[in-house]
Amino acid sequence: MAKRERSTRRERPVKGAPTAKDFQGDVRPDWCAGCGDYGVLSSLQNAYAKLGKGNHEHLTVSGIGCSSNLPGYIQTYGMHTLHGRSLAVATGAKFANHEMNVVVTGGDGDGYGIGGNHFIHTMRKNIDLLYIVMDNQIYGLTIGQASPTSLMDMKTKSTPFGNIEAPLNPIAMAIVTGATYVARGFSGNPRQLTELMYNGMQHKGFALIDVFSPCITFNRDNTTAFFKQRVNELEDHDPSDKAAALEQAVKWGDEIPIGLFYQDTSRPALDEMEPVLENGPMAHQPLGITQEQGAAIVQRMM
Amino acid sequence: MAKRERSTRRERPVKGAPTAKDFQGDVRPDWCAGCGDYGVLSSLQNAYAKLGKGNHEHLTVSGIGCSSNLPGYIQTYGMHTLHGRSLAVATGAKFANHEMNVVVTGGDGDGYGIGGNHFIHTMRKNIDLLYIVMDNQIYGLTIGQASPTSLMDMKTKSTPFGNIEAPLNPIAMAIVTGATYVARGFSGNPRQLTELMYNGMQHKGFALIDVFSPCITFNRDNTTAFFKQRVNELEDHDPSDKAAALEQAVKWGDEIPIGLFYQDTSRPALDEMEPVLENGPMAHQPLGITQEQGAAIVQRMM
Amino acid sequence: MAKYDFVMAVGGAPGQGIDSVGQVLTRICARHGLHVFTYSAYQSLIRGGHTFLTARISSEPVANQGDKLDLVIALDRNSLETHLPHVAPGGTLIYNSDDVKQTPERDDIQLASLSYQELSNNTDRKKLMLNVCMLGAAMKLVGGDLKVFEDMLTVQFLKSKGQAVVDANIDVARAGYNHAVENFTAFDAQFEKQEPVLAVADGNSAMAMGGAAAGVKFYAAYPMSPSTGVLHWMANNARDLSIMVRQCEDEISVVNMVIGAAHAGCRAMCATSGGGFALMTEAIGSAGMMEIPIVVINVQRGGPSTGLPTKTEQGDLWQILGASQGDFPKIVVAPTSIMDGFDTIPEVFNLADKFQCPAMVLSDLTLSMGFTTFEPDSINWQPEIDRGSLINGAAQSDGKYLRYEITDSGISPRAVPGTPGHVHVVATDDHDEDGTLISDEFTNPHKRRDIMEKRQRKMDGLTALLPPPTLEGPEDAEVTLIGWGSTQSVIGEAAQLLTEAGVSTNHIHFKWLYPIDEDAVNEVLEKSAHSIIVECNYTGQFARFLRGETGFKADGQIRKYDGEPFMPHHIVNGARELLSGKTDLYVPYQEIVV
Amino acid sequence: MAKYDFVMAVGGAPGQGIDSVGQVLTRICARHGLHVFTYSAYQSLIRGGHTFLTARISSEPVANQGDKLDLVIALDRNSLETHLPHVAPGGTLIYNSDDVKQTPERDDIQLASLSYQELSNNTDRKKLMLNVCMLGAAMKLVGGDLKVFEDMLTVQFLKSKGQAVVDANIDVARAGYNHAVENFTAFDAQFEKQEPVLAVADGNSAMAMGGAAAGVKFYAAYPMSPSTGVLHWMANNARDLSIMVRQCEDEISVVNMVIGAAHAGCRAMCATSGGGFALMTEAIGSAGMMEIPIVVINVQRGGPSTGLPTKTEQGDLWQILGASQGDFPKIVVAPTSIMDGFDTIPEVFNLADKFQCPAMVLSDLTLSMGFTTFEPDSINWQPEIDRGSLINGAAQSDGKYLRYEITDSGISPRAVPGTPGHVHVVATDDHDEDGTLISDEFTNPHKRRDIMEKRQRKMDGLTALLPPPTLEGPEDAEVTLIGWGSTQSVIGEAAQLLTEAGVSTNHIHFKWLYPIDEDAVNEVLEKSAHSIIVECNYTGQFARFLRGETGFKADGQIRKYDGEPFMPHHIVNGARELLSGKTDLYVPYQEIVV
Ligand SMILES: Cc1ncc(C[n+]2csc(CCOP(=O)(O)OP(=O)(O)O)c2C)c(N)n1
Ligand SMILES: Cc1ncc(C[n+]2csc(CCOP(=O)(O)OP(=O)(O)O)c2C)c(N)n1
Ligand code: SF4
Ligand code: SF4
Ligand SMILES: [Mg+2]
Ligand SMILES: [Mg+2]
Repeated sequence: MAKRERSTRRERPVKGAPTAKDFQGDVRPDWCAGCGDYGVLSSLQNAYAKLGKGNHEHLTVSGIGCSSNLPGYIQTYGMHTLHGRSLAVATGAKFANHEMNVVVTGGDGDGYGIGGNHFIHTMRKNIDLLYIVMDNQIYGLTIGQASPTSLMDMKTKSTPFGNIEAPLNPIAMAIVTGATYVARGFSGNPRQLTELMYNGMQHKGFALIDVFSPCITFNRDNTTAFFKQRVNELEDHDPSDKAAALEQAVKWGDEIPIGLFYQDTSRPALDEMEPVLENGPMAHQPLGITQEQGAAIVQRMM
Repeated sequence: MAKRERSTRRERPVKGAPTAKDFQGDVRPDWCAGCGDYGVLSSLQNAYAKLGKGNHEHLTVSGIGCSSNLPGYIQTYGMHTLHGRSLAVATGAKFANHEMNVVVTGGDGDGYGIGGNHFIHTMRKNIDLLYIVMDNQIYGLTIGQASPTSLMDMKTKSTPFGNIEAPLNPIAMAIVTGATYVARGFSGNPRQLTELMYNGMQHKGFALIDVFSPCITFNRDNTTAFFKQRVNELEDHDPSDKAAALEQAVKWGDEIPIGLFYQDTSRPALDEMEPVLENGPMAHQPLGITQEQGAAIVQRMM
Repeated sequence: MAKYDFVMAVGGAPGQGIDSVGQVLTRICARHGLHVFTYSAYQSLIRGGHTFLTARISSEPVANQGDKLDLVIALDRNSLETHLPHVAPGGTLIYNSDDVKQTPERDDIQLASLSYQELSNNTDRKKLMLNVCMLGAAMKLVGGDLKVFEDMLTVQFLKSKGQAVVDANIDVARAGYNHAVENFTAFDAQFEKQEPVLAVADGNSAMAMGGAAAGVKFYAAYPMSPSTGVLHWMANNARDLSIMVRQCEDEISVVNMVIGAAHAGCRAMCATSGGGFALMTEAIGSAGMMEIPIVVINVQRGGPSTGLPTKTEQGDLWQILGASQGDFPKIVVAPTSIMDGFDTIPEVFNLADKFQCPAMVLSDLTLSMGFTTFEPDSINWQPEIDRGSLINGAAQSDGKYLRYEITDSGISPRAVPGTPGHVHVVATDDHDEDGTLISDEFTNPHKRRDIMEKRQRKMDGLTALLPPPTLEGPEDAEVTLIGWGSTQSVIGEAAQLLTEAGVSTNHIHFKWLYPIDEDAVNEVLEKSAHSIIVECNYTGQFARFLRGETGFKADGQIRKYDGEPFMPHHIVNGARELLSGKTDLYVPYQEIVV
Repeated sequence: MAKYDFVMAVGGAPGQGIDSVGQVLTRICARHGLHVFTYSAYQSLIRGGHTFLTARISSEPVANQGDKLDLVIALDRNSLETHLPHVAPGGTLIYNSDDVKQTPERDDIQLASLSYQELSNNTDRKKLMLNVCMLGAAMKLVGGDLKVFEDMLTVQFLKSKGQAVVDANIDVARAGYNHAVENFTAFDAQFEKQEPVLAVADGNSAMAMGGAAAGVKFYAAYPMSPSTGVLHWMANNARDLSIMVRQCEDEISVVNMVIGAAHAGCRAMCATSGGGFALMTEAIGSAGMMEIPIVVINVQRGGPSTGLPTKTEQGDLWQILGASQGDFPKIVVAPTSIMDGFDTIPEVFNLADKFQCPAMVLSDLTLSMGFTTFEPDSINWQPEIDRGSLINGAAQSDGKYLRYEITDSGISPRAVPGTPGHVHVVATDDHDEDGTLISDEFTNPHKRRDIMEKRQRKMDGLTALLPPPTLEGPEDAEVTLIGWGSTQSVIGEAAQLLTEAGVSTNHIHFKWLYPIDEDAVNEVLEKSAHSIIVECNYTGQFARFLRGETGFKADGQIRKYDGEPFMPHHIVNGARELLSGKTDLYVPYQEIVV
């Protein structure tokens, strides 16, 4: 990439129905040519456009990693937080302003490695977020070590003799741990991916989309060609059937299912259960307390 | 508890076949009378005895919490580490000396709350540890806040209007995430618990025993009586059947199964896959490198 | 009225209801208009062990436990034996004769025995109300109003336990009182009612209340002693006051949620103790980099590591100063009393908002778990709220908003997500004025230098706003005591005692710890006489820090690190010893061993 | 032979193989017996962006990048434009005429153009070997041996890419070389072979090798730039050297595993950078409390927060000093050169083992990612290994082992799990001599004080063992430069340059940072003339720390915080400016902007 003149970002308020272009950032992605993340980015821009809200009504939150650079390339409010902490930050933002559409993006290392504890507890609590994991089965930004989804025997910079640790299955974990919308996408199938993202944003509760988003530079095993040959869109599958979802989730090999594995629309999202949100977003509530409230507090202390 | 004279701990080397008494610590537990943890402690002492090794061949590792005080009350090598970090410390110790029998003990907050990330990755990697969680569905030591296994609507100091966050299901998570021995015990059933512990120590790979160990002081809902009425020993269940195990795992209510849900003896433990362990424990290897090894390294740098 | 200053203490096993009797006692005093400070020496274990509650009662405001024990209530034999030597000559020890075979021996105090079996007519085999019975006897000795006592028992037990329990308690309280009328000699100094009637707060509640008043709308926590009281207060009051309270899976999640909520527009806060704070440090640096204002309270306990969970220390200063890698603007403040904890929170939120940086509040167990009385009307429930350069809601925009605009003050207007016309990305990677990553896009050392200097320029404005400490007491004193944070009262009292004893002493106390204005602080420090830094840790953390920032080296130091807080005489004795020139370090001996 | 001192640089996009050409170049020099130090200015992004590798080549040992660029190879147009002004007068710029429409203009340097299309006969459309071709031309200019070049291409590519690739590379290398023979003017100063032939190491590998030599048997990591090289070295060599290497889910797991392994008897180590270190701090305190020796390396990068992942800084000193709550024994050391990194690890392991405490090694990007040459025989592969008071394996026992026995030195014999007769529990709660928790069992302030003093007594022995810094250069100098860690060479060179220019200058450099022996250090510092502290961060972290520990305040400071390391003239100019008395703070301007 040649050095570019710095372009001061310009706010481009959306007038009328937004298009994907309205969500295009001013900064060109610094990803390698051929990186799967490009497909995820454009799918997300399309999904945002389809949702019809203005770009100031979305918040895109990420951790650290190649994939986590995404918020810099999209025209919404964004937070590029610490490695592994995106879900916690996003939860805070969501509960501060639950009228925002909060989307979390990141990598497999970021989300399933260092971020694993936030992952399971955010699912358990069914926080209303869409979480998109660009799963390239490698640590990209740190130039190629094994990740929690790297397959057995894979040679990486940290496993020069082959990986001996079994990978996580994020889909199965999510189904069991409490996510209420669980899907797998492929950056090589942007039509389906956009659809999954759009539906995931509409879903009230925690939505996970694990996306095969191949790293062309450091993962020579799980390439776009590898997945092209193997992925199969789920058919005749009832996403409300948890057992069936789990059965599909553990499939791997020559046929790898993609699509919506599981959805539970019966369980309320955590913000729906919080009485203090009844008056609207916390960020818009008047600050402080009244003299009467203060007096009542003191009364109880006497 | 009245103030006692300090009793300097005395090493009592085991001569002949050990008995539970050989594993009795010098310090009297400081748990409340009626705490479920007493039953866990004595079951563990029995299981250690049954295993037949000397007390210096066991390492009992815990985090922080009422339950995590356990290593102080048992006569083996012990580490009372940081809140939530027992599995990581134990893994390090195990890989430093894989001939030790390493048992990890702690609470639900310690293991499934702050320790959640180590929990899932230790299972994924099938590290050869026995992990006993004294699950009282409350934060005991910090005098009574909701834990990740607290049930909905439970009133605690941190949820005075009732808990609105759904609990984790550690059994189901463990089965899906890679543990190869997954069981549930009840401190009110020490016979079965001892058996589960003994088998868990014999199992090569990661063994989880989630134990209902009621907190008499801060959890008035899930008491010993509550569980006595509800627990049922698993019968006619094939622990090698993962789907069946998952089906049992999600049961809750008037009938709660206890026993061994799942065991996979086909998957090697991580230490069995590590070629560097072929010469015996790392802790007993000669230190440093030879001149020849050094010369070969330099050769590659020229 | 002559000054009233009296210390009552209750010792027993935790199951014996020391907390509730402490609360009742404190409320009785407050209802008499008397000031109280309580300190509870307790243990980490849940049941078992020993608890010792000290309540200092005074006609004037009081904020430390004092030096003597006038009246000790021993709820069990262990307490009787342990505390017998601690009662001041002329004082009284109340004990239960049922428990004791051998009469305790001391001829310089009143040994006041009662038989709970008799007084309770054998109705309470479990001795559940022994505490109240003995407090009844004590009330007689100090001249407390029995009616007030009964009222406070009602307040304590009616809601939670019902009228029958209240009545039973009142019965044994009266029995204890009447037994004392007939058998014990009352103290000369007696309770006298004063106006106004007072209210009672612990330090954690005070900080939580300060947060509510400051407009905290988001509070997250993971339980950790001795900070958990803030969570409990927040959880109890959340619904009434419209505050979002979340309990998280760990402290990392806590602080990151707080950052998310703060960025989205809420005043957001959290509290923890040393180990939890350690886990938060990475994120505190990220708040510095993203320029998001947050307030993090660290309630110190005995360290290192898990340390002494129920004991006090001022041992986390360097941890706070060194929280997270690299240099970034930040504020560190240590409240100097329980009610100063209330005032500090709104103050520090205004600064954090103005300078868009993390602020850290350093409390400790003594302050947070101590109780104090306060005048109900003295509380400012509506402190000034200044959110600084904040853009929230519909706002004008020329379409060229720069989140990190380079300004003279270093402060850049901060737009909250959701605001039309100000879309931007905040990043923990270093970035340009508009948020573009410097490293990923340009690696331009000049841009880096500019943005680093912009951020750090905020420290100039901040430094200028923080008040330097003042010199309290005689300007021409012989000795200057220097301290920080929670020890203000005990050091102040020591200075007064020394002065009264002929060693004229003044006192410089630090509340605002970082940044330090070197010149302004040195101007104050230059006035000091034989200078002694008093702090509650092993290595003299504040002394080392102060020397680094100002060059000031005290003539001597008094340090305590045994888990128990200072008593005034520890400092008085230390000052004398240090003045003698034999040593430059004095470590007091803790006499009261629980 | 006259001193040879020459700087060659290569600029281009990361895909253009700067790393491999840098490795080949460095090896060529080493094979000639010439010393090299390389610094690579690169960006966080994986592809795209710009990389600029500087290789300083000298007949004498060299450890900084120097001040001038004699020869620049521009692999793309961007590099040509960017670096044209950076070439020293009399130098040469090599560029590819295929890329360039307009001939660059500068009449004080040699503009050496070649057409890669022509030289490669159009066989390499992707310009994969442009780097090698240009290096061929450069070799001619500096008098490098073509045969050595060809050998090094074989070393570089044979194993990974095969003979065909080697041959193709040799072809274009020759073409470049021959082109230069005919078209360019060679430099006067030429490579001359010296003995011995040298080897090449980067700082991370040096520390990893030091670990292997020290007997590290357990290494855990979570990848983080710029520390990941330690992991890569360990992973590659683990099987040969019988080292257990584990990659963990996060840095918290890393350090806790290291603690577990260390307790179980292994020498155990880990490395990370600032943010990862922040996550480790809680556990470092626990190692202090449990008295388990571990070594943690923090390779500093530009901060705060994620900061500048590919840029350098000395910004984590306060984080290291403030790691974890409370006071506990610890060691902080900052290696002063790449090969000092090798020596430091065994040294610090011996200290950590002796004093049973955590040791922290503070490296930075310049040191860890820089390459240096060394004499193959100069390495001490079998340094002394002293594990201190360790009981491992079968041991005698009187059945009364006290893990935390109170001793004069504070050191208590440490038995490893598995040892018969020494069963005990280690705890992060404070504990008695035998490991019983103080807080849970007794809450005894006297026991607490005893055990705290026992632990801290270890610091006395440790302080006495650490060598104070020495004064290098003329005793009666006019200026004293003071620095720490990785800047030893660049400050040393600046001192020499100043002295040569008539401003006699000496140099005090700190390697051992904590604990500081106040008296011993002051004895050295007292000898200083006009003193200037030189460091690579914004707030003067070392200056503030040093003042706190010793009272020493330097007359002036030179600080850099733009992400790029110091060059000698930055310090020279700074010293002159500071001497003039106009300011007491100098921030150098970074001329080379990549
Ligand atoms: C606390 C911390 N540890 C380590 C790092 C270094 N780091 C940056 S990105 C990354 C992993 C990237 O992998 P992944 O999340 O899968 O994203 P990818 O680059 O593959 O898209 C790591 C380990 C960091 N920034 N912070
Ligand atoms: C980093 C950190 N955070 C918080 C704490 C405080 N803490 C101690 S024990 C505990 C929870 C105990 O709950 P659990 O693990 O379920 O054990 P139990 O007491 O119920 O047996 C907490 C939050 C701590 N010691 N360290
Ligand atoms: S390194 Fe891999 S993940 Fe990162 S940008 Fe390049 S292709 Fe994408
Ligand atoms: S508080 Fe609960 S968990 Fe803790 S010792 Fe008591 S009963 Fe057991
Ligand atoms: Mg990845
Ligand atoms: Mg629990």
